[in-house]
Amino acid sequence: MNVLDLLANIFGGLTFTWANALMLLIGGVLIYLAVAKEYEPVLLLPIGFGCILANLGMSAYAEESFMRVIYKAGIETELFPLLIFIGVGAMIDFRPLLAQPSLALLGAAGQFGIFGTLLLAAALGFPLNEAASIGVIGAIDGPTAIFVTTKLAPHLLGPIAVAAYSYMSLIPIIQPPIMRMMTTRKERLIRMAYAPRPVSRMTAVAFPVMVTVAISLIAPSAAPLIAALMLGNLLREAGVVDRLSKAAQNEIINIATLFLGLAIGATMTADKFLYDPATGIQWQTLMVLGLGLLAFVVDTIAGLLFGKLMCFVTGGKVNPLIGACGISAFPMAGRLSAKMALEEDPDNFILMHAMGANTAGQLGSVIAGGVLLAVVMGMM
Amino acid sequence: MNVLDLLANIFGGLTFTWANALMLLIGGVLIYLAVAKEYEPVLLLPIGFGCILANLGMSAYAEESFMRVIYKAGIETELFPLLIFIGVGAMIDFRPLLAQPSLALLGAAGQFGIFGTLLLAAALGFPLNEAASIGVIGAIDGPTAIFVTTKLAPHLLGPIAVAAYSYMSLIPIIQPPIMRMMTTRKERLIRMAYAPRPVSRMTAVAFPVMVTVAISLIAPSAAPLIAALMLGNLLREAGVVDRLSKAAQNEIINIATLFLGLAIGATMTADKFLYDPATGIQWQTLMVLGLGLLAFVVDTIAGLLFGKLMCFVTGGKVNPLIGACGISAFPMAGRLSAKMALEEDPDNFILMHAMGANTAGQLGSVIAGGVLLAVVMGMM
Amino acid sequence: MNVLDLLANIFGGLTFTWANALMLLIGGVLIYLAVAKEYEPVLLLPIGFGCILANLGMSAYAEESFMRVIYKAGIETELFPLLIFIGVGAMIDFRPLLAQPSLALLGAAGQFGIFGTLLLAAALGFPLNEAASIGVIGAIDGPTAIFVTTKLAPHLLGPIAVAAYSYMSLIPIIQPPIMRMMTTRKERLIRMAYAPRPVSRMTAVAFPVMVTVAISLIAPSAAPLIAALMLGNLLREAGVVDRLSKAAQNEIINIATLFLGLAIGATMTADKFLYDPATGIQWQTLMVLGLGLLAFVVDTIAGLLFGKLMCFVTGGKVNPLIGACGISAFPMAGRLSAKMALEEDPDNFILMHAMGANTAGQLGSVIAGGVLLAVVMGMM
Amino acid sequence: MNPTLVNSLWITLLSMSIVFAALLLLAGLMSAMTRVFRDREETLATLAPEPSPSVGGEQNGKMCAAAIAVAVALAEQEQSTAHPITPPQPSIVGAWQLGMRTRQMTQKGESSRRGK
Amino acid sequence: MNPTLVNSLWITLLSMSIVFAALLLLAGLMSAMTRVFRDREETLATLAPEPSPSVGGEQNGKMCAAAIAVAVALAEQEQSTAHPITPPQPSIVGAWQLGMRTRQMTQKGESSRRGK
Amino acid sequence: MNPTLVNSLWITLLSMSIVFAALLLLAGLMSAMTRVFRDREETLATLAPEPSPSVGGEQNGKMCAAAIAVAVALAEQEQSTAHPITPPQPSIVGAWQLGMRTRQMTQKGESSRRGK
Ligand code: NA
Ligand code: NA
Ligand code: NA
Repeated sequence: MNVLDLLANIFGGLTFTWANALMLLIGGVLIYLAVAKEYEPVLLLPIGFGCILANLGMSAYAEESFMRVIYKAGIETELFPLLIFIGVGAMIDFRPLLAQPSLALLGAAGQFGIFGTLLLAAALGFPLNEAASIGVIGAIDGPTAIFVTTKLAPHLLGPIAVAAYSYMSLIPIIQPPIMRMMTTRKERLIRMAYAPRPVSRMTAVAFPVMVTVAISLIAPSAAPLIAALMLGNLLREAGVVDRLSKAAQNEIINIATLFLGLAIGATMTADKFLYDPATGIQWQTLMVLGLGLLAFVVDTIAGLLFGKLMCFVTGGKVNPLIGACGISAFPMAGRLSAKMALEEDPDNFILMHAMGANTAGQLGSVIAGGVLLAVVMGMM
Repeated sequence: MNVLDLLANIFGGLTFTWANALMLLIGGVLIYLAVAKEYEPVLLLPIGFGCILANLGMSAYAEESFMRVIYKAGIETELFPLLIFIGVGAMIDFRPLLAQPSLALLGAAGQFGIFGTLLLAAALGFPLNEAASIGVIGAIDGPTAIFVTTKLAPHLLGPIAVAAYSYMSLIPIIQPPIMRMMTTRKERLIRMAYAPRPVSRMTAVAFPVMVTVAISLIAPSAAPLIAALMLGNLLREAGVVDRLSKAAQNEIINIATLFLGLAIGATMTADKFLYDPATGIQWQTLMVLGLGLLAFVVDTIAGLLFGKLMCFVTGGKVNPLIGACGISAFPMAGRLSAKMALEEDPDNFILMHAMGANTAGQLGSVIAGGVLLAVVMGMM
Repeated sequence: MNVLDLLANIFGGLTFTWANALMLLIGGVLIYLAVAKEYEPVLLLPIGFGCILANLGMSAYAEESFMRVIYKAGIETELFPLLIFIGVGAMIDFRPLLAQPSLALLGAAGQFGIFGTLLLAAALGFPLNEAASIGVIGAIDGPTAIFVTTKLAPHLLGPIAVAAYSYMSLIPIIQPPIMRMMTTRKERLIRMAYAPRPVSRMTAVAFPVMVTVAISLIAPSAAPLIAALMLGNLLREAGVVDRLSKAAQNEIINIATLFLGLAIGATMTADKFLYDPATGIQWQTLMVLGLGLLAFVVDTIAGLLFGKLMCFVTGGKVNPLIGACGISAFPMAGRLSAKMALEEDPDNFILMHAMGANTAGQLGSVIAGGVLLAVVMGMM
Repeated sequence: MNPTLVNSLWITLLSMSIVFAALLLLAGLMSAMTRVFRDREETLATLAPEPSPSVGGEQNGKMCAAAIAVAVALAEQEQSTAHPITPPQPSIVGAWQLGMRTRQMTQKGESSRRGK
Repeated sequence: MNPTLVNSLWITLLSMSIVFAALLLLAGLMSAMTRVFRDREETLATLAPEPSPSVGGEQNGKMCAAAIAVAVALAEQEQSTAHPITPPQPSIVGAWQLGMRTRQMTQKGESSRRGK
Repeated sequence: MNPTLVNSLWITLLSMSIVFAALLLLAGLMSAMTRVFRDREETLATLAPEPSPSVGGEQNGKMCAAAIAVAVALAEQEQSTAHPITPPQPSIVGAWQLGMRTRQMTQKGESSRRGK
């Protein structure tokens, strides 16, 4: 054993290329966006840090890497997105939707972006599993996108999660111009009658159970996602299991979020994200990011068009702005629509309607993601 | 690929029979009992929801089901009941027992129900492993029943857990009539001298360690359960590891309870619980539920009889009511006995004695469960 | 099946020797030190209890033992020490070091004890992997010692962890006499100018990222440890992910600490720690404990000598006492040095300098541990 | 036209139909549920006092409406956001089985006693 | 009689004997422990002032006893239930190693200083 | 001399060199970082008022210095220990996406509105 051998032992393991260096920079940018711009920091910060680790020899693909342990435990088993959904479900109040069931249709219209993007990606030559994973960015719901991508195209997890979460943060920048362009001032001034049916506690408790059963029968592939979301909501509405509801909203979701972010970041190795020595530059990453942005725009447009349709059908009783909340992105999209209406007329309160459409969008996103997953899995 | 194939992909996976539909109803009833009647809601609500999932294609036996991941991680490894016991141990105060060691015997008498039920089940034709699992409902202690059943007859986990927890909630309804029937008013009026020995902090700290050692040597099969319970109690009494004690009483027990309940519910598929196309209706489920109720009754009677014996032996210094607390069901049984005494005579305070007998019952249940497990495992 | 068979089933499993009995006593002593003397109770108490379990048939090596499940999940994967480091990182403030970068050198000098002990252990005939594991006690940092030992000599986990944590508790007893012996009163009276550079939030956020990258490139084997520590620190300094930072400092570290301690204790079977029927008494245990103590002393002496060197080089501007904080043992060593200076002169405040050197020692410990691990792994 | 694109078109058509169908079904379910459970609780509701009719002219009414809307919006915000503003009270339950069982016992003990 | 039933009878006999034996042993252990540790602490106890003897007639004494019993019962209830009523103070320790070590250092530093 | 010992000597030499090199590098990095980021923030700093110069004689100055040192030490202690003394406020955030997103929306909505 001589000194050179010793040195080789110490420094031997790591290969570090210019592409890895660039990835470190990308990880740094994600952390910067999280810290300085507060773009979904609870996810982008761990993703950014995981990206840095991935390019320093601790990727999700490296043998003996602790990130691999976490990846296998939480991503391959799909547990992390489901645990996050239990927590999200425990934070959602479906009463505004229960009080105005007709708003549910807006949650369907907000999913056109998924399929518009799928079609475009397919036209651009992506294979079906990748095209579907890219399309599901249009669900505008992080856990759904991650759940579907893990099963269809796990090598794209990094760019898809980054797109889903960073664009979600940009909702207040992406949506308003589209909303102003697509609606007339007169439409934005429409006031909506607020005469909701009373929602009893029994309804609120029965709702998550009913939805779980109905959706699991209609779209079995969406069942785990819907079940997790509705379990959380049941814990919330039951009122007798505060301990569990709080655990879901705190311990469970915090720990799952931290490690989900890290593990997804840990898939962002240079060769998957930037440059593969075998096949050259990974242009697909840029295309995923571009198509993802498009998905957000198509979703918003489709939602607004459907809002205008509902306005027309009801003889002007529906403010088309609430069509933009059908995209999911709960609860940002709902708040934003209500805000736009208030800007036009400080007396126009449509928050309850917007939140109803927004929660419907959450349901619609999960269903659309599940149906897409089922079809594509069957065709692979 | 034609439209029919697509449809098959979407709807193909799930088989849903009338038995599954009935199971959904049963899951709904469990949730109703949890929410409206507050029968052990932290367990019955997750069990009920898990039962619904099990019959919508997400059972603990389904490949690729996330419930299977949870089942394998926490039930097959026996971790969940042990984690719950760490938390329970951190909530129990053994001082009333330490101050009156002779009450320990009551904790032994309260276990006759286990064996009475075992005998009856054996007479009814159940094989030994099933009979023992049914008997252990008479431990009247959820984690013990689940721990033993997982090793002896995992296919009965569902009905046994449901019986254990739902009857435990019925203690205030099941026990009082038996107590009134089995004891005379004169006996119920007996006052017990309260002159406990002082319990030093050192004793309280040494106790869990001593019990772990003693029971592990006497009944090695009960060792994991006793060790977990006593670890929690040690964290509590040590006084210097508040962080760990609080983690045991909150994060650890909450998360373990939620997923234990779900995973147990996820074993309640229609063919195991209700109707197996191969063998017909699963009458055993009803028999488990019936025998479980009996176990509660036998436990109570045996405890009261032993209480009367102690009363006779001590020349009337022991109120037989505290015999009914030896069954475990901590701390409900203890409170109930004290309450019965107060109802007869508002000046008769036997709470300290009742709690001592009740914690002894907790120990006795674990020991009895462990011994039973060891014997039956050896004979299988 | 006769009665003897039944009895064999109940009592058959456990073999219990005098050596096991002695180990129970040792476990009891650890618990006593934790409870009565408060020697790192959050770790020594679980280790002591785990040691008791290990000698009652529930060791980390026993098939079907729940301690084995925990050992495999958290120690073999190295997850527990890393999770603890995430929490520790979220509790450390590196600002005092950032404001006075030159103090970093003291964090290097405090690692001589690792290698002095390694040399001595090698001279005493220990094979290299064991010698290195013993040396790493001199890192005076629990998770680092456990991380390295798990990879190099897992059979020594018990004595090494016990040494690391119990001596760490003795810092206020071990260090002061050495400090008084090695420094003159005049040196201890030296005041240090406090004119730190201002540390912006940007610096505090960039620091953990920079350190992760730099150390992972210089010493790849230290990468997981540094990455975990710096991840925690990033969560803390980011300021936008309070939820995650709190989860790291509470749920994650508490649960990991409890089970780390238990699992390490569960490796302390009599044959590994005390007496192996095949090879006789395990003298190595005593030697580990002795050499570990020595490591603490050598660390302190080397640190003080380097402090005196810095004092000489700067022309008397550095108080040599802060050399003793370079050993890690954060934050006890830092506080202790500042206290010693205050005892000599109630107006002499060197706490900021001491904490800077102390955090540098934390970094130095991890780096030294990682480098050692890499070399020895390569030579095995 | 590449076959993936053709497939994607079919998928789009089918999936969006299912999504709309599913949400229509949910809308129906919700309608039914609120109606069924409301009917059950109506007996209770009829006993409650009528809300006092809004008094005042047009201007007044408008202000009233705005005030109500603000209140509703604020209430809704607090409800639907799992209370990001008010700090949730520190986890009240120190005891798991204990708390729940105690409550049950008290309630049931009481009622069985009253039932005598 | 079916063989399972015979086995079960034997199991019952054996198991209940072991359960009683185990709890008898525990009772003995507890008795011994409380006695041993109390003896150790007796030196301290003798220094403490005697509890004031209860003053008053029979009736008074009875009320006294009841009051004490109530107090004891209440105290016990609070103790033995891991405090379901009083909210546990929000986890005080923000720092793990930190808190413990600091306390130790202070205490030990103090005592070693005093020891000089 | 046994070969393990020889190896250990080489390991010691090499490892300690690397440890020193690594910490030197970190020291350089820290120096650079504080300088770079400070320069960026200097524009802001120059606007801040100068600290008032310490007034008084030698004795007074000494007391002042001590007072400042105590204050700094206390402040540092609180900072660097993750607050073992003050109870951390009960986890404020009840909502995960909610809280963060709401804050972002408010801020960004505000600024985009102002930007008009
Ligand atoms: Na969507
Ligand atoms: Na029992
Ligand atoms: Na060190």
